Amino acid sequence: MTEFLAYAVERYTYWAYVALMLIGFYAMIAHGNLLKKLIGMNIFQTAIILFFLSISAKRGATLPIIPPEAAELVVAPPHFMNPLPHALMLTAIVVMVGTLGVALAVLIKIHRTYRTFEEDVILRQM
Amino acid sequence: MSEVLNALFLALLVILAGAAVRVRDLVGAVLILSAYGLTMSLVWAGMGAVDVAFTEAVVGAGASTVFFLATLLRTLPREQPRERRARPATLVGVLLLGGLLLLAIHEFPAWSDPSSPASLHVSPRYLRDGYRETGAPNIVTAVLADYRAYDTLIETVVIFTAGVACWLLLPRREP
Amino acid sequence: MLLDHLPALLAVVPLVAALALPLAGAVRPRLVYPLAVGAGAVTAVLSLLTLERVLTRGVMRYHVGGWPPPWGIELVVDHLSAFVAVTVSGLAALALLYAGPAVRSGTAGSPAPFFGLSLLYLASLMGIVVAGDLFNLFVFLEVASIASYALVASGGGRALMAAFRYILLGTVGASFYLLGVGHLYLLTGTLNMADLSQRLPELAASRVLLVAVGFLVIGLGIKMALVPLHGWLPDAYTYAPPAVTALIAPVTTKVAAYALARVLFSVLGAPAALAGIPLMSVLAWAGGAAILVGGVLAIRQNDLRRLLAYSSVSQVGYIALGIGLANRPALAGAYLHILNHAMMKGCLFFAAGAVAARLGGSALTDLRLMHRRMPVTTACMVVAALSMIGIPPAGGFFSKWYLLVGALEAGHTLLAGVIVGGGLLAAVYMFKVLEHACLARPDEAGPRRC
Amino acid sequence: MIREHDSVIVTTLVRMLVPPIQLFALYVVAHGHGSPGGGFQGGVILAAAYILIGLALGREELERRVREGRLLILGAVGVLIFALTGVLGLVLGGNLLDYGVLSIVGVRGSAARALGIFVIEIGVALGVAGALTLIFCRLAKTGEEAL
Repeated sequence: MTEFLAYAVERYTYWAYVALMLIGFYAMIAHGNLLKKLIGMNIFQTAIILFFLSISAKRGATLPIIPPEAAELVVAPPHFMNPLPHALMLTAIVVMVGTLGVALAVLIKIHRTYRTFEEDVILRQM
Repeated sequence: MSEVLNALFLALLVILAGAAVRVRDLVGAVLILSAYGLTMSLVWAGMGAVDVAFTEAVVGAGASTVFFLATLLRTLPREQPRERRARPATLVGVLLLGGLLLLAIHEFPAWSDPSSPASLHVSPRYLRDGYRETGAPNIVTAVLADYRAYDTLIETVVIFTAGVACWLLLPRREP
Repeated sequence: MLLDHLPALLAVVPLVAALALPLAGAVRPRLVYPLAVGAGAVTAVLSLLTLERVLTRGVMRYHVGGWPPPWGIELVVDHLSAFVAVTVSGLAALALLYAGPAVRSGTAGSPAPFFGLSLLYLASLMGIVVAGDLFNLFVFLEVASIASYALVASGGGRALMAAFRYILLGTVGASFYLLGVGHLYLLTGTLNMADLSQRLPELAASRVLLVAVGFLVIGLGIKMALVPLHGWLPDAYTYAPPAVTALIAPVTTKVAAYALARVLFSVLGAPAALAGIPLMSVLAWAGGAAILVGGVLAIRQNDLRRLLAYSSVSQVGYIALGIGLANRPALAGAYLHILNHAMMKGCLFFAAGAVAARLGGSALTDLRLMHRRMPVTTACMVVAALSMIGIPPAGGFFSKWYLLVGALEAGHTLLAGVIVGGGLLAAVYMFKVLEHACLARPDEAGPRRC
Repeated sequence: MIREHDSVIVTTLVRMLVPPIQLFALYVVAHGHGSPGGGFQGGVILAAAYILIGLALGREELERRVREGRLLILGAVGVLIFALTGVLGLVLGGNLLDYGVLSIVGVRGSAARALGIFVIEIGVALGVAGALTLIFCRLAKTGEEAL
């Protein structure tokens, strides 16, 4: 039991992103309100970013910004966080907001045509 | 950030996400989502990803919220209860996703392990030589704008594509 | 030498053209259409040059920014990617040309944004085809997706809900792909395909690898509309403006299938089984199921474009089946089918758009008298239909023949039966179309004369 | 935008806030090298300044300051700056996006690459600011009309 608890506590960041991903995914497929689906999509995508960033963490490391005085010396990689996931996730956030913009544009047109955000009502009108 | 604070923020994130999904008032849900984005950016700042945190603060908590609100402008609708119950396929899908994720986590390297593969391959060169090779002390900028500049070019194209898409879908004057 | 830069130019030329379009549109709107078609044609020519160069000098590798992989982004053009690039750019150039009249008549939105998105879409497909880096592939995949969401939604009315569903499913697919890439990165620390393929074999027993592959296959499976993940496709292809369907239907699913083949063969090295799960067989059987499900559903449709959409679901099954079997004849069949299906589906959707414009709708009953009023279009449809069914000497025969040989070689008699059965289903639904197009007489209500 | 809620305090505050926000955006773009931030974040902040004008002072005021038709062109020009910087590397004998070739203007080695990074960050900022403001304008305008 204590072993399990130690295991659970050691990896608590991982549980957080799994929980967020499932909440978002559930909202995307189970909710009938189209705007709620987009909110779920947003949560789902940010959870993936949390996962990527968790890879970049290193115990005892600091921000990946090299102080000018250290540049002359040899930089020791274990002292700085892994910058690659950070760069990748900046791109992923941009992709997220781009998708959201297009989805909302479509949603506005849907609302103008059907006067509602509810999937059930729209499907009945179609 | 201390471990305890980090754990608290993560718990807060899960609560906010749950609330954003549960609340029936859509404007309220969007505002909770904005708070979620801000909390998320704090968590990321605590994890040392300051650039990502900055971006999430301006995009997740800022731009996304404004886009959502612009859509909801003056409609102030509420979510209606679903007419039919969630199908079993939904539950299967969610459980499948959760199962897959948990299956992998079991074999992950321990949290913030400095000898994980990702810390030992590829990224050390960025840290060791990035400043010397690109002249940017912020190594995230060095990776983003030089080593992987092609990704960044396409990333900017993504936003541009979204702009053109809105221009196509919502023209100035409707016919 | 400029020709050394071909892998980069394939995506950059249409991209710069797409960026120049709004400027051209603001100065002189009439320039938009010729500029778009010209950019498409130049891209097609560049693809041909690339293919020629790959055939004579072998695989091309290009290091963007001069950074060596795995630190920088690498572009790789091998025989398969050059072949797919020629297919995609050729068809896209034709579709751009085809879209001209529709855009001028105002049924596909205003010209500058429409052609801008089309070129961005073409550029991103070319980017996917030459990508040698998993994350780079993801970014291009998202540009292509966002452009196609908007193009589909520009149909208005029912296309809006179709596009919204496409957005949700497409985002789930892309997110799953990204999760898969994340797991691979966690396992190896690299994103470069060639580097990954060297590091993965020693990790074959890892469950993280299994999960990563699971996410990658499901994600790309959604993008390629592989049964049972095809939910977005029929509505999107049916309700999008005809000019849009003609652009995206022949190539979207094929490029996703190409990406899947890239991941399975260039990154994972076609493992027969991962942690005890026979991955490739699962894919082959999913392909077989797609052939039958898509075919049966296509037979039940009474709308030409919807029928063709379900036929796409069925035909993508052939490609998945060939990739899953993974022996030489089956792969040859699958890759040949990428070309064949792109051409015949392009032809059929071009015809369907022409029918909708000329005869006023795309219901099968609207096709009456088509052979009198549109003889050339009808003849083209007949040729494409023969290819779809797999009657020699049409191209579809050869790809299906290779698939059949591959299935028998691998000892899958049942799958071989499915391939033949799929041809029969195609015969049924294509004859259903041709019956309406060719055999119905103007005043006939009763039994038809043959 | 919602006219009946106009108040002197809000409009005055926003008028005072906009210039510092724009200045801060430029600061974020210029300092992306050495501190968190860069073209994308700066671009979003720049867009935020205009979005704030649109929200608080009304879309007419925003339209007066920056014409909507220009926004897409601004976005295209921004991305073009990035893309053409990349193509420049190709034309001058390097590979695509190889900033090393910028040494023709008299800077060498890492300084040339730093110059390249700076130029493309400006491109990113303009592109993002233009596109995001455009998306907001289209969404808000149509959201209003949809009533």
